[in-house]
Amino acid sequence: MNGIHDMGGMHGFGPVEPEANEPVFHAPWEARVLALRRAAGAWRRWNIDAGRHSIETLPPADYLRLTYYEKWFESVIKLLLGAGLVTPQELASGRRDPAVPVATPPLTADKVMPAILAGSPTVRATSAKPRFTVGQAVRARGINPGGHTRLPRYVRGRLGTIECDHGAHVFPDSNARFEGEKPQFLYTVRFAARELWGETANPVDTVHLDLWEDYLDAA
Amino acid sequence: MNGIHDMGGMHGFGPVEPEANEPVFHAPWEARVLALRRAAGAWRRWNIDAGRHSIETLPPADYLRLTYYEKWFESVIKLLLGAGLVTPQELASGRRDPAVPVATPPLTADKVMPAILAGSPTVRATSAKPRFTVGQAVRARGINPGGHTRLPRYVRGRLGTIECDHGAHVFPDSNARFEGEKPQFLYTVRFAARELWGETANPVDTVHLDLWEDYLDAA
Amino acid sequence: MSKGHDSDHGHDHGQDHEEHSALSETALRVRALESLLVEKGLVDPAALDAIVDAYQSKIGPRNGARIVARAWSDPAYKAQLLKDATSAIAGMGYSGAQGEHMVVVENTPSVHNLVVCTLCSCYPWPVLGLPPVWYKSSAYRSRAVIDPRGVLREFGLALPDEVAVRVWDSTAEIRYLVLPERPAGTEGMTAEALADLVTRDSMIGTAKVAAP
Amino acid sequence: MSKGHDSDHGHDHGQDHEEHSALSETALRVRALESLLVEKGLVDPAALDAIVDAYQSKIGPRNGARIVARAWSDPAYKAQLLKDATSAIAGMGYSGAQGEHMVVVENTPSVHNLVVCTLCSCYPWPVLGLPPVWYKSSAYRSRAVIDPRGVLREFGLALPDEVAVRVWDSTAEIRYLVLPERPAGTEGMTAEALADLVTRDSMIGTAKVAAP
Repeated sequence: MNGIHDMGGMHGFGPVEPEANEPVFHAPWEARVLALRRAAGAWRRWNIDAGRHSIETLPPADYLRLTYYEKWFESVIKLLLGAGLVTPQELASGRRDPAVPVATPPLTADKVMPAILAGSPTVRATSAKPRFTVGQAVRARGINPGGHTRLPRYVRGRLGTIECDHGAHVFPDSNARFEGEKPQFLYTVRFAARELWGETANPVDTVHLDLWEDYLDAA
Repeated sequence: MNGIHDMGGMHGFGPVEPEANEPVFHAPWEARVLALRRAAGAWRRWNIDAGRHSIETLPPADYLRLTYYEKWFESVIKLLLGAGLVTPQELASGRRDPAVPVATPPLTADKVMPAILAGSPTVRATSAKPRFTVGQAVRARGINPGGHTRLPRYVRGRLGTIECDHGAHVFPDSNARFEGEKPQFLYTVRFAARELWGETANPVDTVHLDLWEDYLDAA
Repeated sequence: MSKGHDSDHGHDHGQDHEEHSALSETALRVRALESLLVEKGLVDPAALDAIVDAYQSKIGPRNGARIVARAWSDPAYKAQLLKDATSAIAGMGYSGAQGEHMVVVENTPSVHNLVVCTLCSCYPWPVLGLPPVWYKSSAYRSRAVIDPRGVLREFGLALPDEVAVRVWDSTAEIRYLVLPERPAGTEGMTAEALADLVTRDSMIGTAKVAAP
Repeated sequence: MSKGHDSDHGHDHGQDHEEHSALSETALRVRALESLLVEKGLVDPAALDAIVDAYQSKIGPRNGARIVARAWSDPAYKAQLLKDATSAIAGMGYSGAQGEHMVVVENTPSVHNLVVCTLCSCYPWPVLGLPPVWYKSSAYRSRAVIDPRGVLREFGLALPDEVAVRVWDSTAEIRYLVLPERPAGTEGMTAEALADLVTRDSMIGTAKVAAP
């Protein structure tokens, strides 16, 4: 979707404001949101792409107004409700529906570090051959999917060069819709800053994006 | 600027929600904001393009959150302060600085309807010849000006056809910066919906924009 | 349909509501600014009243409806309107602010026109008055150019694929008025009676004119 | 520099503040959700504590600094790191969530690398921990790709025009770590001492590593 989250190249957000000696969390609840999202994710009722899409589909005014962990919190509620793990009634009352049996959490404390260290790799074995080769000229497609996509608007229609082949990776557009991983080749594509932004950009500067085959045409 | 106001083609704002029997104003203060902006504008200390830019440069979260007349109100305050017609101290206290002489309003009640009916035409006589002719193929430039511009992002880099020549009009990009009207030819340019949005668009649909010469290249 | 105007979503986890937030505080601030500008002699309160009155009672979609009705009734006027809308509309007494340069686009059985301003909310004030809230909404501004048929469906207008949708994005000071199709069953009606049929939305392009 | 974190702008005419709004109400809501999920047996509170502890005390930019220091000290390791960062980093004990597929990009006198995620806030957690607020801000996400040199100047880093700026927009599950230039005057320092010089920002690309 051409959502508010797709903000590469926008103006008007003001200066970047680093915070000296920034703590990892600014309040204990932020840490709990991080942990809740991760622990609830262990039920595998959604995937990382669906999780991102649930943030992207927050009302745009909220997306800009809420803090990062506030967005995560709103998103995890949407995900829990969408997956049926929690009912609206339970959320409103704060109490378990007694008709639903108490579950057993899949993620226990002893499994936390192993799960973090294992992660969730997205590379997949494939017998397919890559459509593009390193050095090849490609054009990012001028598509405007209404659902989740990782092709930012600022490169659509622009000419780039294949810089690296990362093998086949889970395709976020289908995965976010729970329509399967549909792994396909992922490439780092190099774009000249001038191709993206016009003649006022520095001629030696480049922007590099990781793009799937379905986002690209041979140029 | 690639601001939050440049929302053509975005997803995520939900359905359009018409209001049955909508009143002209939803509250008396909305009418007063409209009138204040118009009456203060009669001082000619800013122009319509600078006025638009003052709205576009509101913080993006506010731009989405505030109502139309709330934005106008925040904008007129910026314009009044920027023009020096009101000082920050006066705004804070709500009282006139007694050191500043009382002015005489340029717009009186008797002049209101004549001023509305006259408007502010933007066409300008020119001895220049138009660079493009009706029917000619043109490409909207891939520029990203940081200041005010009326070239939406969704047509940049796209191929269109000159449909109408409107003569020379005030150029908003320079006018908004108080750098002069720099009139130049303005054209209606027709773009196929498929050129803008990809193959899923209806093949007979078109989008038409009024674009100045500095926004266009011969294709 | 008026959900966007309720004040039942608070600021905290609000929907993307666009109107009527913090109404009373804003009203107070507006009053304070007006008072300051009047005290400084920058604005004349009677001029403010006159501006409000102009848009509250004088300038509205009835103007556009009269243009449309005359164009339906008078082929020569219609030809002039489509050739030089600004002068044809001025000839009916409508001109000026936010309608200095007018273009009229005609709906036909094979072409449907829709007007939007994606960058702000440009609108032909002399003929339609001030724009409705939905026209100024992020939803309309964002979607009219990428999904005009979806927007029209929400307005109850499902167009066949073969009807060309022409969207007019008002990026300059040209203002667009849609000349809707004259409905069947209106033969012999007076221009005044025809004008009663013409809705604001039909002149923006989000509706057709219904038969009487 | 920490203006973005003050709570002195209210919701009413706030700046585009991004952090710490409505803190106490949110804290209460988070507590209620945790309590509900624990009651339902969906999450284990001890697992929550372990997750918080992992990112609070175990996983942070010190990990990345050790990688950088070793690459500076050990040419064979550096070569491996630039060729297959995922395995070279795993060899140091860092791997997993949000760093499953790593790429290391090297700064040189003629090339400066900068990492961003315009679409959300992807960041190499195993080597840098959780991202700072500025990295997640709309300002950084929007500007890093269109105005990287302006962003770098705000960080105090003015690069000559002839130095190529390479921006890495993390649009997939590849995560990027910048290998900064080893500063002068560090000859003979131990890897541990070198790691003390390496800042988080230098591994994102918004800073160079200062000489000791």
